[in-house]
Formats: sequence, structure tokens, C-alpha cells
Amino acid sequence: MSKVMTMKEAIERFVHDGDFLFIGGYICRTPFAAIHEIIRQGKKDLTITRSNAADDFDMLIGAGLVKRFIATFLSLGVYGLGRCFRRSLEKGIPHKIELEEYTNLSLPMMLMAGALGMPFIPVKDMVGSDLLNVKSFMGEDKYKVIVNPFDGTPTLVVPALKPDVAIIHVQQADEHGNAQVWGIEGDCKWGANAAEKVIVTCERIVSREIIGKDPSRTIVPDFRVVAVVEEPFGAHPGYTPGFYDVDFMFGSLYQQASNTEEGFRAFLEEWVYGVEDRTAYIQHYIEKFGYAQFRGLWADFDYSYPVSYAY
Amino acid sequence: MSKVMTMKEAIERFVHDGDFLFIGGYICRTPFAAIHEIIRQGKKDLTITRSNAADDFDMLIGAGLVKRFIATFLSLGVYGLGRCFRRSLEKGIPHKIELEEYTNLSLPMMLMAGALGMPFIPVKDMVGSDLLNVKSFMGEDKYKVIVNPFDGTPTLVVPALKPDVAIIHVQQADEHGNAQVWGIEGDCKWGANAAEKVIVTCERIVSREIIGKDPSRTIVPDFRVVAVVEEPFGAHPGYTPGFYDVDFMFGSLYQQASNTEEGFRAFLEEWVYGVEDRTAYIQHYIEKFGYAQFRGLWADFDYSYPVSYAY
Amino acid sequence: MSAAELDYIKPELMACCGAREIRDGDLVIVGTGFPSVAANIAKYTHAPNARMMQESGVYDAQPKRPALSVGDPCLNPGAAFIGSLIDVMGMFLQGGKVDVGFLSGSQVDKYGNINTTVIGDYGNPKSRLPGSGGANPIGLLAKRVLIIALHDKRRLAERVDFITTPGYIDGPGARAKWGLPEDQGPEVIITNKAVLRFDKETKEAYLESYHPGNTVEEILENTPWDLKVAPDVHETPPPTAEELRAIREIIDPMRMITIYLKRGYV
Amino acid sequence: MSAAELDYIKPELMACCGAREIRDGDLVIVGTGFPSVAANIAKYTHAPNARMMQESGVYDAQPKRPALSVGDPCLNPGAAFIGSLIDVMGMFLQGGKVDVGFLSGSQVDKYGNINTTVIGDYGNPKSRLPGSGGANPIGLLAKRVLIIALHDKRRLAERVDFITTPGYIDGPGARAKWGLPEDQGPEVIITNKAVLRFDKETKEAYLESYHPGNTVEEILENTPWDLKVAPDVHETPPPTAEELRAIREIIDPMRMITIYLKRGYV
Repeated sequence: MSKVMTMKEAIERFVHDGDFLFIGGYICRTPFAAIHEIIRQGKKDLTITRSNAADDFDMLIGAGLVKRFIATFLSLGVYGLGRCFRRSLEKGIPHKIELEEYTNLSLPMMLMAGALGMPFIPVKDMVGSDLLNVKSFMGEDKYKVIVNPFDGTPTLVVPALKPDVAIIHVQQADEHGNAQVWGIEGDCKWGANAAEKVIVTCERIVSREIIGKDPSRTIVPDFRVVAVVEEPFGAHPGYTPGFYDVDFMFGSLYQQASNTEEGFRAFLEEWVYGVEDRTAYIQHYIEKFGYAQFRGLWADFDYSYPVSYAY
Repeated sequence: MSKVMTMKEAIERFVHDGDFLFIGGYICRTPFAAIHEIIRQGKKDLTITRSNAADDFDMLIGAGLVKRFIATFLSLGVYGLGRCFRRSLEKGIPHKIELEEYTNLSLPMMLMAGALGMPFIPVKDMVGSDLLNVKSFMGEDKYKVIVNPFDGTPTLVVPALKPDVAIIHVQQADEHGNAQVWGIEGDCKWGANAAEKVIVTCERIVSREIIGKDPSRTIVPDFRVVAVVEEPFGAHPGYTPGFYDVDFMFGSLYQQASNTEEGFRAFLEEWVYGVEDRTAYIQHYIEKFGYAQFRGLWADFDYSYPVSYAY
Repeated sequence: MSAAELDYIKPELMACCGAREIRDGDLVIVGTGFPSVAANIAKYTHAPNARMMQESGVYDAQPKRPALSVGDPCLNPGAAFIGSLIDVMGMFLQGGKVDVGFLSGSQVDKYGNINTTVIGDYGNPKSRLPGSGGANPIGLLAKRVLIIALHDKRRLAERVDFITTPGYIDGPGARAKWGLPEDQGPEVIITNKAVLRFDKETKEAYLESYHPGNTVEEILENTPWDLKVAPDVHETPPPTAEELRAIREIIDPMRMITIYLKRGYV
Repeated sequence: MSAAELDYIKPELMACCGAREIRDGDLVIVGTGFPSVAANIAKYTHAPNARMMQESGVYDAQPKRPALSVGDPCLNPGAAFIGSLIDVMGMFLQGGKVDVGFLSGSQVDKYGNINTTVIGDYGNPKSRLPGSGGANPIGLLAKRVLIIALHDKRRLAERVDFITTPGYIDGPGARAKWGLPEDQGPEVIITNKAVLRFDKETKEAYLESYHPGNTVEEILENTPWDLKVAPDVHETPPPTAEELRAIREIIDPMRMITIYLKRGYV
């Protein structure tokens, strides 16, 4: 019952035009290899969501694959603003995406509500802001103001989100899909568990026995998972704790390229369409920037103390 | 800024008559040493809560210290029913506690709502049951049925719980209170974080550096914690993963003793009032049952693989 | 094994009846005792891809001894996932992922309502029971609910004293009133004398099969409501050699299941 | 250090202004850059028990290099607690535990409302900005909010184009209408020319102090509303030797703070 497959197969089989995707990551563990494969396969009319989106979402928007975006934020952070995001909203290039905007409190709560089978969830943010005055494709269902039945005060409630597919990148998973992470989690656990199907990409596939040595690290159990893809450096140019650092050089390279439409298209040609998979991508990286640059990204050793679950 | 103190001091300073206490544990990591100290100090008129209560709650009720209990369940499991709980409700011995009853879904959700600053939370359980027909001290605020503003269906909502004090037993904590657990968690994380103050009892105090080697294991950060008590075997006769097994002999001994009022009082005399602290309790255990019996509880070695958070 | 086959005890037969309700790939929320044995029989026979979880937060545990509680130490090492009550009761159960839940109770009625709260008057109880625990949400939210009960007029009831866990409440349409899917709810009551199955229309439990050694008459006498009998009522198939081997060699070599004999499951 | 004192740059002064707003024991939610430097200055000077968290889920990180984002790799090793967005934004912030939040924005108005969404019309933007991220809940739910801004008529506004993060909205009583505590909200706007503090009654920002080298007149000219001036308006105290030592020797030995010079913080 192994669910191990290539990225190509996982995206072909489980991501469809028009799907609603949760894509995990927070600079930390961004599933970039999956993003590139989605672009190569030209999956379109996607609705995408995550709190604090960055270069991966910008790239999907620039590639013209996004119809709708349930958003809190999109920026390239230290590199600057998301240029494809801006071109879409300011100039309709390649087309204008539809945007439904929340915050880094309300959106994770909506994903948590989706994961926990709750119909909606009360939140204390957004009140008094123009975020309540702009509504897009969710219309009147973006939020509701109800009367708290316990004390009569007005209370904002937001609906549960249930994506069709979640794509997350984790440190390790077994062949069935039990997925383990450590370090910054963002909204990965709730986003993944809110989705109907989960695609797990990981730095390494480990045995079920290794998972069982530390089951409190598992954030998604195997029965939620449809595909497991072993993809070392799958989060590059983001990072994975214990595996490799952020690649600031490459992040900056994307920012500069995406400053213009031409630059963005050339970037996709070189780094996405021009390579068939992540192995070819890393090969190209090493050929272009040198093995020393690649080697420089690898994480130091700084191991935790083991613990025991025995009795 | 160390918060390390003795159990006596922690209970004296931070648990008061009339307090609302969340007491963590799920056979796993029951804070038994703290329970015994509360009984020794005779803190009274307590409101207590946790999902799936067992012998520790039965003992507090039998000792006459509990006024109110926000409950889902109380049983001694494999040993049988909770006799003090039954005597209280069936015969008013030593007095009849007030009981507000929920389930193992709704009560943890109410604690989570308390921890997350939510006023209330929708749940899908309890409908159609007599749990909706019995209301005690929470009165009309036990739950409300509202109209889901998104689809018009009737929806049950339950209020957030915010205990005055949470008492949890964990594997390890630093002197500031950063508390780490692994293995079965029950409702410990949400219950502790819902409370105004947290008392952490632990198998071992470790350095802040050790906490920092694996920060994803921390369930309560130091700023929520008012006292840290190092109390090896603090969960006995319950267990702590990686440290010791359940003591079935002792659990059975309690069940048999608590079958009668006299037996229960004799048990308290011997194991609670008759010892001044957990050290004296273990000393008495070893003298009575032998070191071999004590040694037999210790956990095997079966360590997890270390992980790195480095970059 | 043919000699051993004749030799099975009632609790073994009951566990097999539970196992036969489990389909391959089912997600099963189990407690201790019967449910755990039943789910494991299924796993080691016809449903190798069945997966179990405990409400305490554990999924796919690999216990080396039979767990004596849902928080038992032996559930920790080797599990695939250990989270919190919220994870199992919220994320998996309320999230609609659980196929099968096992329940038992001090009273079970013809609509599959279960009482684990109180015998007699709630405010002035004759006998106070533990309360819901996870039973109420499991009964409401698992897709199929299997009930284990002792077959006598005290344990089975026309109407339970207190509905801790709703079955079909007061019959057809009652669950829908509360927004619960009509196609979910109790499947069977497995007793020490019979298998009672719930009628899809009337939502009432009827006699599907009597255990070897028990008779329809005896069962009707020991059931406190006017129990309907299936036209094709038949003897419950005894445990197969394969089922018994799973119980005795893999799941419960220490024969802890025999404690049910003392509890009246004969 | 007395020569160095004369030598400080504006971003250092601004960070010190932020630090001085932090009290010992405060829980501070920080982003990168100014907030992080300011909170650390406080920690290494008058507020040794201040504690920091990042919205990404990190509490009490021990970064060995300045973090370039709230999800920076250097925030992982050594932290006291790493959870999820729900833990920090829900459990700590919405749970009412956060004392101080830092915010900045492309537009800030006299009531401390902040725009990080759009310049121009929302549907047809002149300039599209990143959006709220964590800003809106931090602005609404932290007990005291410190705002960092460039001091010119484009960044400061009589009224922002879009309220991403409410300050005092449209003045006294506006927060209470939404059930927000009246005693919470923006404390100061720290600009590259001045410290503007919010009046407890009118909820409008007024000039509390002008930075060394800046004048009241220059500040009034560069503020797009009729800025009230405190009767005791005074020069902002320059960084102390102790504050500068903390910045240069402990917090930012690589002088990353100088990037703010390029961004116009002069």
C-alpha cells in the first residue's frame, strides 16, 4: 500500500484544473518542487490559499494558473514586493486574479475549523477595518456578524475552509504518508488536515518504525494522504530545518527576474519548463552556480536529545 | 527568575479555596503528587475539570474538597467505577457535588476556545441526547442553540472555559516553566493554556538549552507558568512515557480501599496525610512493597532518533 | 484447529461478530476489550487495511500487550500519530473521517440509544455511572456504530433511563431533525445471545441471528420490547479457525478476553 | 563611547524610541528589522525580562544572526517554544497575552489607522501592497501598539486609503463599538523626524518630541494634518551609550540596520 510516487505522477493524478489548493510553508518548508511541477503541467483555474504567501504563490499567479486566492498577505519579504501579484492586480497581467482577503489570525482559524469539522469559527480580528468592506467571490459568506448568544455582544464569525488538495513539504514521512515536522509550522497542520486529499513531499522517506519512535512529531496521519514524494531540497529556495538554509541569492534572483514580464518568463523557462524535475533543477543549479554554492546551503549539525516513549 | 519551588509552596501560593482548576492527565501524566498536596492542605470549594477523569478526581471528591465538577466521565477504568464519585452523587457522602456534564469532544473544545481567546465554539455532539436536558450550575449558559448564519441550520455552541489554575505533570521543564511532553496528550495543552496560571510539575528540570534543542515539544511557554516543581514519580500510580509504567497493583489497591468510606479514609491517612511529600510517599511505598516492586515500574529504554533544527 | 473451534467462548464469538462488521480500509475508533479485539480480528483476517485510533489521541498504535485503557502506556511506543483529544475527537471524528465506532452501555434500547450516565432519576440516582466520555460524539459522528451489550431485561430496555448517546433517538427522522446524516447510526447490537440489527426503515433493532446454543424463544424472553425476528433468522456463524487463530496467537495470547466471562458474557 | 554617541544614525535613534516604550516583563510580538532591534535594546537595557515572539509560531527565539523574516531559519534552533500560527496569533495574541505589537505601513493616519493593502482604489489599485498578514490582529489585540513610519505627506495621511489595521478608527468611542477595550490601541508613531503620541481623549496623534536635528516647523510642514504640539514638546533624547552598545555589540554587529538609511530613514 505504498503511496510513494514521482512528483510528476502525484500532480498529474491528484491536482486538477479548478481545484482549491492549500499549499503549506512559511519560507520554512515551502513545497517548491510541487509548485514547479504544477506550473509545468499547466494546471489552471486554481483557487489557492495559505497565510503569509510568498514567492511560490507569486510564481503561480505570474504563470497564469490562479483564478482565485484566499489571502492574508503576499510579499517576497526581504527581497521586496511580489511583482507578479502586483501586475495581476494593477494591470491584469496575465489576468486579474480574484482576491478574498483575511488575516494571519482569521485564515488559520478558518483552516482549523475546516480540519475540526466545525461549520464556522468566531474571531476577534478584522472588526473596524476595511477588510470587512471588501468582498469578492465569497460574497456575503466571507463573514457574518452574529449576536454572541451568551452575552449579547456582536461577534464576527468566519466560515470553515475545506480545500480539495493540500500540498505540504515535510522533513520526513513514511511510505504510507505519516508526515513529521519540527520547527516553524505556520498553518501546515490545520491546512493539511482541512483538505480532502493531502500530497506529502518530504526530504526523506523513513520506515514506519522510525515514525513510531517519535509519533508526537506526526502532523498528518497516513489515511489523509494520497501521495508521498521524496524530494530532497524540495523547498529550495526556501529552507527546511535540519536540512538546508534559505538561499538568499536565489530568492533575490527571482525577485529581480520577476520585476519584468520578460524576466519572469525567462526565469520560468530556465528553472521550471527547462528542467524536467527537481533532480534536473539541482543539477542545473550546481552547473550554473557551482557545487560550493550548493554545499553552502546545507545545514549544520545540531541534534536534539532523544526521548523515549517506553513504559 | 527561577520559578522552581516545592509542591507545598506551589499549592500554598497558587491554589486557593474556591478556585476553578484544570487538572491535566489521562492516566498518562496525572499530577498525583499535586493532588495529594491539595488534599493535605485541605483546599476546598474547588471547581475541577478535565476530560476523562479517574482516580485523582475521585480522591478529591472523596476528600470533600470539590464543590463543582465540569465533567465528561469519571471511572477507574479497568479497576471499576469511581466509588467516591458514586457515594457523593448517590448518597451525598461527604456531600453532593454539583455536576455539569459534557463529552470528550465538547469539553476539550471549550478548553481550546478558552486558550484561543474565543467566546464560544460550535460543536456537533450532544444533540438529541439528555445531556442537553440536564443543566446544573452553568444554567442556561451550559450551551446555546443558534442558527448557523451561513446556512440557516440549528447549531450547538458551547462556551469557552477559563480555569483559574491549571496543574499539569510533564516529562521535563526548565526553571522558567517551558514545559515539554511527548506521548498521549489528552487535553493538557489546551487546558493549561486556557488557565490564568499554570503549575508545572515535572519528572526532571532541564536547562533552557535542552528545551531549545527541541522547541516543538514545548506545550506551555514559560510566561504562562507560575511554579515549577521537580517531582519524580509525580504521576504515580499513573504513568509517564519514557519514565515509568502504570502501577496496576496500586490502582487496584485504591479501588478496593475506596469501596468503603472507612477504607478510603484509611487510604488517605496512609498515603496522603501520613506522608509529608512525594519523597516520603515513595519511601513508604518501597518500605511497604519492596524496592523490587518499585524498580519494576521503571520504563525500558527505547529512544527516538535525534533531529536537528539547524540551518 | 477443528477441535479448538468447538471450544470457543462467547466473548470470542462476540468479538468475531464485531470483526465481521468491519470493512477493509475502515477507520475504527476503539476503546479497550471487545472493540480492540474485534478490530484486530478484522485486521488479521478480511480487513488488513483497517486502521484503529483511540480517543486519547493515538492513531495506529502497535501495542505489545492488550491495552487496558484508551490511555494505556502500551499505546505510545510505535504509534503512527499521537496528538490530543482534539485531534482524534475533533479532527478525525467530528471531521467526518471515522467509519466505525464501538460502544457499550449499562442500558441499550431498541433504537440503539445508550445510557452510561445514570440508572434511575438523574437528580437522585439509584446508580450513578461514569458519564459520556467519548461515547456521545462517537455515537453521533461515526458512520457506523456497533453496540456491545449483555442480553437481559436490565441491560436491554424499551427506553433507556437517560440518553447519554443517541442512537436513532425516537425513530425514523429523529436524527435528521438535529442535522445528522440519516444513513449514519447504530448498525448492530451484539449481545451474548444474539446479533440484533437495525431496520433501515423503522430504525428498530430486530433479531438477525441467535448464537449457537441460544434459541429465538430464549432471546425473545430476555428482550424487554416486542422484538421483531428476521424472516431469515439463523444461527450466528461460529468463529472460523482463522479468526480464532488471530485472537489466540496474535491479539490476546494471554487470554485477557476471559475476564468477560466473569462479567456475565456467557 | 561618547564620540560614538554623536555618531548614531536615525534608525538607531528610532529603535531606541521603540525600546523605551517597552516595559520590563512585556511580551512583545515582533517582526523583523526595527521591532526586533527595539525589543532587544529594551531587553539588554531596562527590560531584561521582556520576551519576544514571532507570529510564525516562535517564542523566545535565540537567533545567532538578525532574522530577515518572521519565518527565518535562525529563529528555530534554541527557541523556547515553536508552534503554529494558531498558537501565536490565537493562543497568545487573541488570548490577550501580548503586551506590545510593532507595526509599520505604507500609510498611517492621525488616528493610527494603517494601510498595507492598497494605494488608490481597491478594485483598481494604483499600487497594490502585500495585505494584512498579521498586522490587523496585532493592531486590534495587542495591548499597546507602536507604529514605525517615514515622516512625509505621502506616508502620513489625514485618512488612509484603506484601513488594513484599525488604530482608533475615526476617533473616541470607535473601538468600543466593536467590543475592543478602550485602553488598548496605538501608543506612538515613531518617525524619522519625531515621536507622535496618541492623546488619551481625542485619540489623535500629537507631537511629543522632535529628533535632534529636526524642528517643530519642519515636522508640521511634513505632516498632512493639523498636528497638535504638546505644551512640553522637547527634543527626543539621543541614544545612550548603553543603548548603542547593545545595538552594535550584541544585537546587530553586522550593522544590518543601515539598510534603513537607503529606505529613507534619515
